[in-house]
Amino acid sequence: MGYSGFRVLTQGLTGNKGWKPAWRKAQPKAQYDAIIIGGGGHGLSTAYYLAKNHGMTRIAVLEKGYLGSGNIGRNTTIVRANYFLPGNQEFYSHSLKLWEGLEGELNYNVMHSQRGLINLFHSDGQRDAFVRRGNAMLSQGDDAILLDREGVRQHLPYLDFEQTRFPIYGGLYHPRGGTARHDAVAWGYARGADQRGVDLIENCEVTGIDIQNGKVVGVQTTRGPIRAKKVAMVAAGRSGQVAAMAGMRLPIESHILQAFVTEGLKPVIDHVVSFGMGHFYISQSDKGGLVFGGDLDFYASYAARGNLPMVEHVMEAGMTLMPMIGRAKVLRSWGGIMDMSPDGSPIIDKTPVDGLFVNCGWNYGGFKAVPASGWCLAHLMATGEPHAVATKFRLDRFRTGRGLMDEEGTGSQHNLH
Amino acid sequence: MTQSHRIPGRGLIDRSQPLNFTFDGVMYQGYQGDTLASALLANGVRLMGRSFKYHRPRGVLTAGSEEPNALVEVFENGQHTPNTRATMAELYGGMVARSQNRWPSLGLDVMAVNDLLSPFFSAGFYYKTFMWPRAFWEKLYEPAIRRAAGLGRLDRRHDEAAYEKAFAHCDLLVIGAGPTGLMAAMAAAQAGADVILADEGSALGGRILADQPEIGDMPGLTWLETMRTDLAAMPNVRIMTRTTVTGAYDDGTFGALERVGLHLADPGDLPRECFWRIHARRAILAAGALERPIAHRDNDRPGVMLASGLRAYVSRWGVNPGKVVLFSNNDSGLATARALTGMGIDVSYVDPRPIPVTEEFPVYAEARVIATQGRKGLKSVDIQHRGGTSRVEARTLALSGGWNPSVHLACHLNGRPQWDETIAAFVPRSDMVPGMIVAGAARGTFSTGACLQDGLEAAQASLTALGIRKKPRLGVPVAEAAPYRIAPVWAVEGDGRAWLDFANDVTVKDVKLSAQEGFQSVEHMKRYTTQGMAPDQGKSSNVAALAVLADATGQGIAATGTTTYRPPFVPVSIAAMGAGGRGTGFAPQRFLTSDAQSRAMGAPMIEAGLWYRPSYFPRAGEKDWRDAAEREAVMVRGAVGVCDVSTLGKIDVQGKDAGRFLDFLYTNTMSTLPVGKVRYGLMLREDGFVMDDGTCARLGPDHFLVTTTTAAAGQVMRHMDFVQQAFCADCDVRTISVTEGWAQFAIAGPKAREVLATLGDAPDLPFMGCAPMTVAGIAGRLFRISFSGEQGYEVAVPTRYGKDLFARLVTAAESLEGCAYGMEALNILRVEKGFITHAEIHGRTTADDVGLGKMVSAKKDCIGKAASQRPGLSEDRQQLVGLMPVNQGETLSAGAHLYNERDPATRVHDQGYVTSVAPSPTLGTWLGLGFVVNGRARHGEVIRLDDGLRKRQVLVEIVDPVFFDPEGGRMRD
Amino acid sequence: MRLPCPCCGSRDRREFTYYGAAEFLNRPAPDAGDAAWDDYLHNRDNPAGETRDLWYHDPCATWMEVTRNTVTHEVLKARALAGGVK
Amino acid sequence: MTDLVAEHAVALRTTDIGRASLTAFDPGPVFSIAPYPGVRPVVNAMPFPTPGQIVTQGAVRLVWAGREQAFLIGAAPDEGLSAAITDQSDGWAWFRLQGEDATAVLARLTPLDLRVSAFAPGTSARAPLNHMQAVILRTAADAFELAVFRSMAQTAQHELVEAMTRVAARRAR
Ligand SMILES: Cc1cc2nc3c(=O)[nH]c(=O)nc-3n(C[C@H](O)[C@H](O)[C@H](O)COP(=O)(O)OP(=O)(O)OC[C@H]3O[C@@H](n4cnc5c(N)ncnc54)[C@H](O)[C@@H]3O)c2cc1C
Ligand SMILES: NC(=O)c1ccc[n+]([C@@H]2O[C@H](COP(=O)([O-])OP(=O)(O)OC[C@H]3O[C@@H](n4cnc5c(N)ncnc54)[C@H](O)[C@@H]3O)[C@@H](O)[C@H]2O)c1
Ligand SMILES: Cc1cc2nc3c(=O)[nH]c(=O)nc-3n(C[C@H](O)[C@H](O)[C@H](O)COP(=O)(O)O)c2cc1C
Ligand SMILES: [Zn+2]
Repeated sequence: MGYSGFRVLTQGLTGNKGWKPAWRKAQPKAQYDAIIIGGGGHGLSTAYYLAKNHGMTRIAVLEKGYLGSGNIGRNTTIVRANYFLPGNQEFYSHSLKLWEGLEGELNYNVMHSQRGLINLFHSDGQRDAFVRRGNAMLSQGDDAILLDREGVRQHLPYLDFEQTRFPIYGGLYHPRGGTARHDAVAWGYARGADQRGVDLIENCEVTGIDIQNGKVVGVQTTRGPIRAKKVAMVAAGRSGQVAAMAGMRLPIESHILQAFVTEGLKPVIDHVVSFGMGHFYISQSDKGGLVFGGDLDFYASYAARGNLPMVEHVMEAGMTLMPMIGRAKVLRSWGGIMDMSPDGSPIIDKTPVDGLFVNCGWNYGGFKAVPASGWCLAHLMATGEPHAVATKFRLDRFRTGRGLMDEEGTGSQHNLH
Repeated sequence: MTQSHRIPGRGLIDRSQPLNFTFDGVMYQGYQGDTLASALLANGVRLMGRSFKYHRPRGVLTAGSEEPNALVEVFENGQHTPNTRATMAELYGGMVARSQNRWPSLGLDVMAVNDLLSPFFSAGFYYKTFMWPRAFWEKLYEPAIRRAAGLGRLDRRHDEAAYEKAFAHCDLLVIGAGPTGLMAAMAAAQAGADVILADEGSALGGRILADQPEIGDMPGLTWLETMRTDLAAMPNVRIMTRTTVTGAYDDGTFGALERVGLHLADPGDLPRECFWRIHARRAILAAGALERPIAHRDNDRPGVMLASGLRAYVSRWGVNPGKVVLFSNNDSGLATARALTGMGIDVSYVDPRPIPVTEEFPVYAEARVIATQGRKGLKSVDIQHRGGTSRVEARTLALSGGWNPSVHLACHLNGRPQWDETIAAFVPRSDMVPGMIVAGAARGTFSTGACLQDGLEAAQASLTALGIRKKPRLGVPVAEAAPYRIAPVWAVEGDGRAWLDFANDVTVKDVKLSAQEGFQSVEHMKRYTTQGMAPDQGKSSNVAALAVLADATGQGIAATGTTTYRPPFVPVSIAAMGAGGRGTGFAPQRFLTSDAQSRAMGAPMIEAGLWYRPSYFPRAGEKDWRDAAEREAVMVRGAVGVCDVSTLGKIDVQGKDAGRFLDFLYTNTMSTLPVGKVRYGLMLREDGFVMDDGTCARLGPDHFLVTTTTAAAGQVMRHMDFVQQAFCADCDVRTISVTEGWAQFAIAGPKAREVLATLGDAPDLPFMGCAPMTVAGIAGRLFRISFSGEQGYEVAVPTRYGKDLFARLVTAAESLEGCAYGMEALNILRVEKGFITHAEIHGRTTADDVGLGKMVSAKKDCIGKAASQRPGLSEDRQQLVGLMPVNQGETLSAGAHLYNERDPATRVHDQGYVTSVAPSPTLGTWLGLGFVVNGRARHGEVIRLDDGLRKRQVLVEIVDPVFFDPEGGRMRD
Repeated sequence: MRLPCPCCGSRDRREFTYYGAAEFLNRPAPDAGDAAWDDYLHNRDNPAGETRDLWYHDPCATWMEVTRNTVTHEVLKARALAGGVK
Repeated sequence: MTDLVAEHAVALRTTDIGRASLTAFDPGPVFSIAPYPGVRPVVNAMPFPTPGQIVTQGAVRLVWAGREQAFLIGAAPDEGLSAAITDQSDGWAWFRLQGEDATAVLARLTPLDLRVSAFAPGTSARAPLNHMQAVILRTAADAFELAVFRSMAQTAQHELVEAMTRVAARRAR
């Protein structure tokens, strides 16, 4: 059923009795044309665009928990197109454009809010690196503005400009950057996919991938075997384990990233702010909580929870940068399982197994990628060719060294991106 | 200040210490021992806040940290703290508190229209609307939503207050000091264990303070006092009151928040809060249980509170609640009704169970509360009973829907509690946190007698695990051991809205709608309705909400399960967990021995690798950095300059295998370096990209000294340790950082030797030579190396002499028309020479990219060599070039991209980018370094520098990166 | 989280730097070929369960291989990469 | 030409706050001794220390200071040791922290278990002092010697004084 303000009114007047489930509780069928392993943002958007852009209907998304239980439901929701290396540039630019039409596309308010992102820099060297980035953004047709210290002060008067350990030299302002409501993105795509006939099957863990003569023929699940000639592994932090079912070793190490939210506050932080020296980024959710995070815990883990050293480091970074938040109280912390790749950039590719596709390596940047990732993986699955904005996300780039996209410049150590 | 609702003589408050305070500008009086909540109640104030979404008038629901309603702003020194729980704020004289999330006042809040619009504000409504027109979201809808949402206001000033962090270690951490925790702590302490007993209350005792049961044939308070004094006297016990254990982490690590100065009118130097990191070999969770309300129509009015909270307000704080209706489905509620009656309170008791009506107070059995009246304060309660429906006047409605064990901390390591039908609650399984035993009410043991027993047993088990054989002396005192019976009632059927989650305004209808719309997993329900996501994290609502969900889906409570419990147990201020980070405390500051003099000379200091380095040394008449830096560069090229280079990492490498070891680390060969010589070295990461560069000096046959860049010093040291321990464990080689032990200064320029001569007899070194030197009487080292392209030396002395040496060098240089030079001049000089820094070796460049491909020795293996031979690291690379404006006067800028002259500035046409620029006084033009696709083959080509951010376009010629003295004659002279 | 340094004993995680899987110890021969080097540098078993990985105790400069569980964070054992006098 | 004048990283002063006392001091010569693999040298007639050990001979101490490394404090090492030796006398700033509350003060800054049962008087440890690396010697139950990188001396001093202030404020209650 369509959503609109009018519907909300009429339903409100009739006791909200008429709302229908946002998606069906589908039961697994014996066979599909395509199976997507993983009901996160990328899996759901892939299914959606397979149906919408490529007219496929017999599609299943298999999710081991509840839809959106993975990183899509636990990220700090920053949406931006501020990459500077070819491959990433065109892809995230495309993604941001899809975001800009997403509410209309999905008839779901994902609360995409282009409130502006400011990346702060604290030395001439950092400034030069951000200028390079900003110019790359412009060359891609995206927006970037260089702010000096006073320019930053106009936007963010509450920062500590006097005493902070790493003085603020300026910032790179990306007005179209912002946030979106994480869960709504998952639910919006789920509802859209469901309306186009996709079966969303929850509590269905894939336990094996069936391969015959180098071709994928189906999967084993906790709810029985399911056949399909095309299978995509879209399991984010669990990619390594799923790929192992197909005998593959991926260039992925799974790490924890924690995030934090404070008690609700009246509006106080209007932008997304990112602190270059302290690995700290923050925005305020529409509910009023300050949502923020920092670096990985830095050790391989599937626990989806972290430890105090990084918690404290993040809080200390917040205190040196914007000491006004000192009296905001953290009400919850959590963690997600990050699929860290050796160059910090993703993989959307075929695999050596015919009909088996892989989408992983999103590190901590895959939320903003959700629309384009689904768009491009669907394209690859349907046409056999990489989409024009995702030609560089190759699995073999590490072996060949061609087209590495190491935005951090930290090299092939998974946890440093 | 009447304290109109205080019961004479009752309560653990000190009536000899009256305290004045204000709430919303009105002056009241309370007593030492009060909380803000108890003091307000004692003054007859029930309205303390407004609800989150509907702005419903709300009063206090609980007497603890789980309070969902009574959140206020408290002012200290004019700076306010939002979302302070009135139930936890201990009263002090002069306290200033104010209600929040209302406008213009608590009594009249215009946002309360939301309450009337509630049919349209059902769960998740915002996902379905506000989509059109698109542009209205950021401009109209979102700002409006943001203003309406949120609770308190954050003070926009910096938080300047003091906070603290500390570590503690113990054998046994006991969390909670109720009967269970007290027994456990005493028993373990008697056996000799190091015990920390932490309780978030201001006093030990837990429920004893409110329930005041008999323990060991004496009043519970007397028993408590004995325990307290005995524990306080034991050297192996640390009592931490006002300390909430906020999180359980791996391997016995706990976070805990101590409220240190918050309860004092004048805390002096005390921090507001201290965040503890406690490491405990074992832990006992004796955190008690939290009572839960029952959902029924309008169960959220000021005057509605939990029965346990009411009991505490009456007995601990002497609050007179007026006429009470107590609605309970379990024996503890009934016990509370009896206790209240015993204290002279007028109680009517409502219970859905068919209980006998043989009490001293009116009992409505098989009855339920179905509605309430009184918008800003409860007036009456509608009770449906066997005989029909009665409206009963009441000032307080107490609810007891049963008890939820405080399992939170036990679940922080991903453990899931289990449903226990007999107490209708979730209980922990054992060892959900390795090493932690859950005891007492926290595991569903509800009688005081059983709790005492459980505490002792938990201690005994912990002692065994600790390997402590000594036995505790104490036995279990006798105490009440009544059974606990409950007939679950989660929500009373009926029209209207019945609140589950007070803090986020989630009603029974919302949960049902969630199920109707397919959000049926408990996690989906939570997220769709926001139930349990408020500051109280659903402490009093989660179980009822999932029970309502289980009912709607037919799944049953056990199968529905709980959501995930996560730290912190109570909200913790960012300032406490980030204590020490404020201002410069975020990272250590490193100061050069020349620091004071540089600052005295007016140099602005910039930070690099935690060090502070002088940017330039301004002289009279110089209008900006450029004037100064260019003058300094000119002086270096024309006379002499001195510069503190002590920040470079210095690593001492010794052993007979040192040369071989360095050959493996560096791309080039160091083992062939003669003693007394220095060689430039390049180090790769194992993935084939450049890690760092520096020099390597051979001080003796088995003794090298290598330098690293300032920023990479730590990384290189760790890398060397790895390579040595992982691959060269048997080699005779030892490395140690000597960065801090030497102050080192560059002396550069044609008059460098003259400056050197002022320090004593300098050895006559060839270019790239090194030797010991007595520097003004002190044993030092001399290196003939140059980062400026001039004749250059670096002279090193033990750090303690650095300050004096710098002063002397500056004097000597100045007397020879030279100067001290800073980072800006250093940059000019090195750009003129095409020397690279981390602007060029930024982690994505190969040796060949920066023109040093030949330095990768073909004769030997080294770290990174194999991977550097990947095809992608040599094909079509962007290579280091020099860039010179075609029109001399034009300014270059770093970060600009490069395009062929007629191509648009779009990605597909990108040819490269600029990494470093400098105005060259020597060559009279700006110079740039950058990377261009196949750049080395394109010298002489004109290309466009495009800095769109700065709206700058400059035609530049691609040239060799060495702009000045390409033969290097000046350095060698 | 705590880790047992073979030199210093049990210490808080904040004292350590993590590097990666213990595979980093199995450095291929220089001419082992691109597949071997690719595997060494990039590809990982990345187990959900018991794993071995490399940590550095910054205070004392010991590199060690830790056997631990990536799901529970339980630390099973640790050994110094290099022996010798401690 | 006069000889260069030495200056300490921070003034060699004592600061008393509450029941803790902080003194910046000069320990005299400090040499790092790192024996080559498989060797266990005797240094100035003292056995090479095991982790955490402090070997004392008169005014000279041989202090375990890291993996396969010790600091010889108070004297220069004898010739001919099969070990890598560097002069570390200038690399570190040294503080003595003592008094009834010394342990409480240190517990604000180091994650090290400071209970006497875990860190006995007469032993050494390498551990962080807040964000700095430190060498920590426990000379008595209530006395420590701390060494941090010389360039960080001011930060260390500032943070120790801050911790002393907070601990003293609690005492005052
Ligand atoms: C704390 C945090 C902050 C972040 N911040 C940002 C940010 O600000 N901006 C940004 O762009 N990105 C951010 N990210 C990254 C982003 O969230 C992820 O990159 C992205 O969500 C990953 O893609 P996904 O949504 O498909 O993953 P997920 O939501 O994790 O989806 C993968 C799904 O696969 C399922 N699955 C796994 N194995 C199996 C199996 N065997 N069978 C069936 N199903 C299986 C999982 O249960 C899961 O639901 C952040 C991540 C975290 C954790
Ligand atoms: N009759 C009933 O149905 C019923 C139900 C529940 C409790 N009780 C009574 O309550 C008492 C329970 O004894 P108990 O000792 O198990 O619990 P308790 O409630 O007496 O004490 C628990 C203590 O733990 C503290 N605490 C909770 N979480 C904490 C944290 N994270 N950090 C620090 N402190 C924390 C609380 O402040 C409290 O003081 C008994 O007397 C029992 O009879 C009775
Ligand atoms: C952007 C964002 C905002 C959040 N805001 C809240 C919040 O206000 N209250 C809350 O309890 N949790 C909040 N959470 C955290 C979730 O409750 C939850 O912890 C997270 O989705 C991870 O799921 P898990 O804890 O169930 O594993 C938020 C999460 C995200 C990603
Ligand atoms: Zn160690």
